[in-house]
Amino acid sequence: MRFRLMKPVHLVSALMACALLGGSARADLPSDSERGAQVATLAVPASKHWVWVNDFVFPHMADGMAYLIDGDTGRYLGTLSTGYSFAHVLLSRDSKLIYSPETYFSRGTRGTRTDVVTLYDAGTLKVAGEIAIPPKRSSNLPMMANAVLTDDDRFLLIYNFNPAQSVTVVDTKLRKFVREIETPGCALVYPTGPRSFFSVCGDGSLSLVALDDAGGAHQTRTQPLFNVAGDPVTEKAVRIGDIWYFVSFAGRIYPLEAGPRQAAVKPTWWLTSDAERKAGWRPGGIQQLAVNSQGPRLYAIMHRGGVETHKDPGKDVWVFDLSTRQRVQQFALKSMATSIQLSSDAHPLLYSIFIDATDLNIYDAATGKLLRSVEHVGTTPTIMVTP
Amino acid sequence: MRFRLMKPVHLVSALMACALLGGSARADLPSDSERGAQVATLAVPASKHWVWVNDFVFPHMADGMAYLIDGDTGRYLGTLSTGYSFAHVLLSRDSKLIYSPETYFSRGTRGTRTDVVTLYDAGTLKVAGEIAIPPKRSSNLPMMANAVLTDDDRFLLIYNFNPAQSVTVVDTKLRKFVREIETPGCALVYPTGPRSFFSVCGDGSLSLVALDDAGGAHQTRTQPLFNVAGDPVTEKAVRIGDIWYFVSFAGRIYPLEAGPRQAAVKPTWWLTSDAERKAGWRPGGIQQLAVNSQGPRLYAIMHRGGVETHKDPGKDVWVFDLSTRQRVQQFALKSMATSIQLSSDAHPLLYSIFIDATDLNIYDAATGKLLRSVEHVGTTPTIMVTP
Amino acid sequence: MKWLDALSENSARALARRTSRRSVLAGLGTFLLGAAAVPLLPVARGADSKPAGDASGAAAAPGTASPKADPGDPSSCDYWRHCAVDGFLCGCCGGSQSVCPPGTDMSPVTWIGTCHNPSDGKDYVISYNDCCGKSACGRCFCNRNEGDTALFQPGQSNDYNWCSGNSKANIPYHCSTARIVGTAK
Amino acid sequence: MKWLDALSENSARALARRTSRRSVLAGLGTFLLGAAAVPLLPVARGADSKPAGDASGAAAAPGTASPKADPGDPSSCDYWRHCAVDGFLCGCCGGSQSVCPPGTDMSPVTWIGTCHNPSDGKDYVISYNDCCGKSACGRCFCNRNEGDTALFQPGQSNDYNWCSGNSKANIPYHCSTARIVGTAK
Repeated sequence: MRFRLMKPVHLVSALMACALLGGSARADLPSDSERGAQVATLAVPASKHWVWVNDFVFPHMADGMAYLIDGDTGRYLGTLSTGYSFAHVLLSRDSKLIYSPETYFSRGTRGTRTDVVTLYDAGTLKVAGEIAIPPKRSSNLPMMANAVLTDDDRFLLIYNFNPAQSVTVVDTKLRKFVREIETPGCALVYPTGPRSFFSVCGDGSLSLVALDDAGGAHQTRTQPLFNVAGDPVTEKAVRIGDIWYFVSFAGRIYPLEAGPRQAAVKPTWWLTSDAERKAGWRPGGIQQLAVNSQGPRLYAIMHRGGVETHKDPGKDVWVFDLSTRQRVQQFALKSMATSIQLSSDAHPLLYSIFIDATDLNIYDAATGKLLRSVEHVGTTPTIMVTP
Repeated sequence: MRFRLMKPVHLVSALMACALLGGSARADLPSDSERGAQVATLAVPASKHWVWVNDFVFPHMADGMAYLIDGDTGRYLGTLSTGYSFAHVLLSRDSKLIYSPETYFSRGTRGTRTDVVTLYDAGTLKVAGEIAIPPKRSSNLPMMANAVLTDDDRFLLIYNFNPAQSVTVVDTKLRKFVREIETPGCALVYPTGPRSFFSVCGDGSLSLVALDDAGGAHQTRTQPLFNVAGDPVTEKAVRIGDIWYFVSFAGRIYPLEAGPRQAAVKPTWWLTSDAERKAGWRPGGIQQLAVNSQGPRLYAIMHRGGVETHKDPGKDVWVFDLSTRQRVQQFALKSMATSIQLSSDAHPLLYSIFIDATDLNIYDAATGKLLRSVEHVGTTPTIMVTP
Repeated sequence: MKWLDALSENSARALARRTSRRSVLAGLGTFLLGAAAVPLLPVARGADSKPAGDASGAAAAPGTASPKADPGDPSSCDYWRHCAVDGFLCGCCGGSQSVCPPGTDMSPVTWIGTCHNPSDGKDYVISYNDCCGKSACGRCFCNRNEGDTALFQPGQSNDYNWCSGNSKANIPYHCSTARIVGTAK
Repeated sequence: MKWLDALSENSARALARRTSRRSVLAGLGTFLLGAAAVPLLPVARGADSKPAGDASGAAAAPGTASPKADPGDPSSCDYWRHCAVDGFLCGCCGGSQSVCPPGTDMSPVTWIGTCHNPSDGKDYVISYNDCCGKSACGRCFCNRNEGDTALFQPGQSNDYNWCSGNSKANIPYHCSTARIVGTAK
């Protein structure tokens, strides 16, 4: 349907067309350019059925990205460019801001390293602010526990590894770096309340940290609560209320009830029966568990394989009722997945993605029915974040 | 062949092993760590059979790269990380340095733009220096004429487009930016001698520039030498001595004899016969021509298609004797190619690569026989540079 | 480049094209350049961009005109306005055929084509303003090299990245729009 | 991620593994960490790196010992020293199993495995020093998750990028070596 190119001689007519625009356009389609440049904006608050797909772009880690998709329509809504060794974005509870811990080098992959928390306006996806932080944020296979907000959104906590271990505390109200909390031997960050979190230590104990208004920290070290030999737990815990659900490589659930100053493991249970374990069924993937407080339900990516496959993708999802600890549903995904996530509403969507395939699949979480697939979402999508 | 992991208890024995290393190692394989860290270096001057494959990494342009391959062995020798919208490296005639015009942003894909020429030591591939230049270098599908060295290597010339057109002049001896030469309406840079170059203007004329020791410029504008309507010439010219061989979209060769102050087109000739043109044969690709002064020979990537396919890849290579203008050879490549390059020695290798496949294929240029393929060279390889 | 695979209509042939940047700018574009890149036409309005906040959320929805008057799928390479486009279609990237995706800036420098609207039978002047400031969108690549020529004629070469030359729309190219300037009489 | 495709031995299963960073560090590694990342062992020599210029060009050639004493292809994932490696093999990137590619810096922090040399029947302590400072090499990815555990135990998790914690070997990870420390008696 392409017309011949305008030759220079056509310039005149173009100029005329433009000059006469007001008049000549009456019966025509309206001019876009008359309205000047336009840039789309997003509804605030975001729909509960929107999902952020985070991408650490493994072959070109300097160019991390995040993509926003509408689960109800499959529409691609927007992009963030998020720098080197990107983990994931964090969404403020008031829906107005997106926090993104980012790392940059003055010469792309060399030179001076600068770590920042970039604040993006949730409605415009423009940079709304930038907070300088110590250039220490951990570079690892992305985990939700790389960075978290306290339950009151006052503090942003970022796990550091250089390889000394610590936690960077950012005051989101003052928009400034507050302090660094040394957590020798303990990794990652899991919030436990308005002003508290814990890290998990190498011996299976927890470092419980309570923060005051100034970001001051009171640290408590628990007894070992997790088995580190034998069948250790993964970092890929999910949370409902006061309970963090950790899962072991073999598929044993450790419900951890944790607060500012104490923590205890509730009775454990298995995702699998003895027979299923014998048959090699175990959870796997990068974001292998997802929860929704309705029910409440826990979803797990399952596959068959040895202990060395504990991070491998799976094609099956098993669904558990957390109140009865019973499996209530099983279904096969459209394709292999390394990550799943649920929307947080009463009629949740389930999202699945595979790090080496870039189609986002969207399911009715209640039935496992595939609703739609969104093609070409990124390069190496890792973990997903929902409002 | 994997042994069990060392458990903490093994730490002791490991320490012992290390302590006893001198003694215990006598009959054993030598310790690498005893020698401390080691980093490979490259022979200087480089072999004439080495080739630099430049990659602008289209899906993640902030992470441009260049790869050095040994054509005789297929061995991958080294990597450069070269920033946003990378075009290509330039090799100094004394074989000691590699020049790389690079662009960086303070925040990866946003923030303050910084353009530099990075100097890499040819033996260590370490940064040997950096020269700040105006943040204007053109971002376009990479061309050899994006940046060139004058024949005496004294000045590095870089084409700017923002979208005003100019040429940045860098003094390689003083390692500093000297000046910017305005070239309104004229694009790219083609050296014509120790201290001169030309740009090609939109009307088919040339802007001839002669430089003095201080980088001062004397500009001469020629009459239109090239046909801009009808069958225009591409930017993908190749050079032997004083002659630049330009090729038109349809495959007509325009031998341009150019010096500091004058230029003339020698009698033109065709890569194709009337019958072949009627059959749709034409050159195509990103780096569609290659020359070797022995013979002298010109190689062209050929395919069949309409004028709109003038940048499409091809699977056939046609070889011409530049002294007789006769085609002396034809052969099929192992696979589709967007770029070819020749080594500069008397027994040249021919390299071919395709922007959407990352295997570098290496042929005996005299026979067209495939010698070897090197897998997984980059993401979107564009143009190749040989010593 | 996974996204390339699915974009290919006739694979190999299409590949070189896919690597091209920027589509054909008519003589008008040359004029813009001649004028030291100070755009003088409605397309120049890209320059005095309102703050992104001003753009309504609805702007993200394709086509404001009725589907009947503005037929076709703006996220398809076949959409009538795309007759001279070269790049990722903003309609697949969070924008639309006339609006940039959230958080990007519209380049004030643009190239222009003349496209035929099959529904009203009129020819329209279309400006293909780039949206800039984020890494490549990577979706819905659309390109044709008809009429494309060498970098010597920037106004008619699709190998340039037009996200250049102003502080807001810096070099990182994200996607391309296809905005109606007016009818071409 | 083209390079992934060819690296796949059992495709899907292998894929998650390919995304892992860093292989198993023995208790020794934990010790290094405990010591505030001041390496105390021969592997620490990575810290006092000679200027790259000192390394002989020959260093780029695989294996200095006779092929008989040090059997196998250093650019193969099956090579005996790679029993605990996780990353791009430097032998495919311009270095070797014991030498970093030109222009990179060897990370002084490292993880260690014990590998069995089939030719002399001895077990060797192998340190998998990373080479850092350029974008990923992207060739000859080799990884096993046997013995891998969570990030809670850095010394035994292969999901960390170990190109960290010193000014020379900054975070950009390029490839991994497999260097002999000595025999494990």
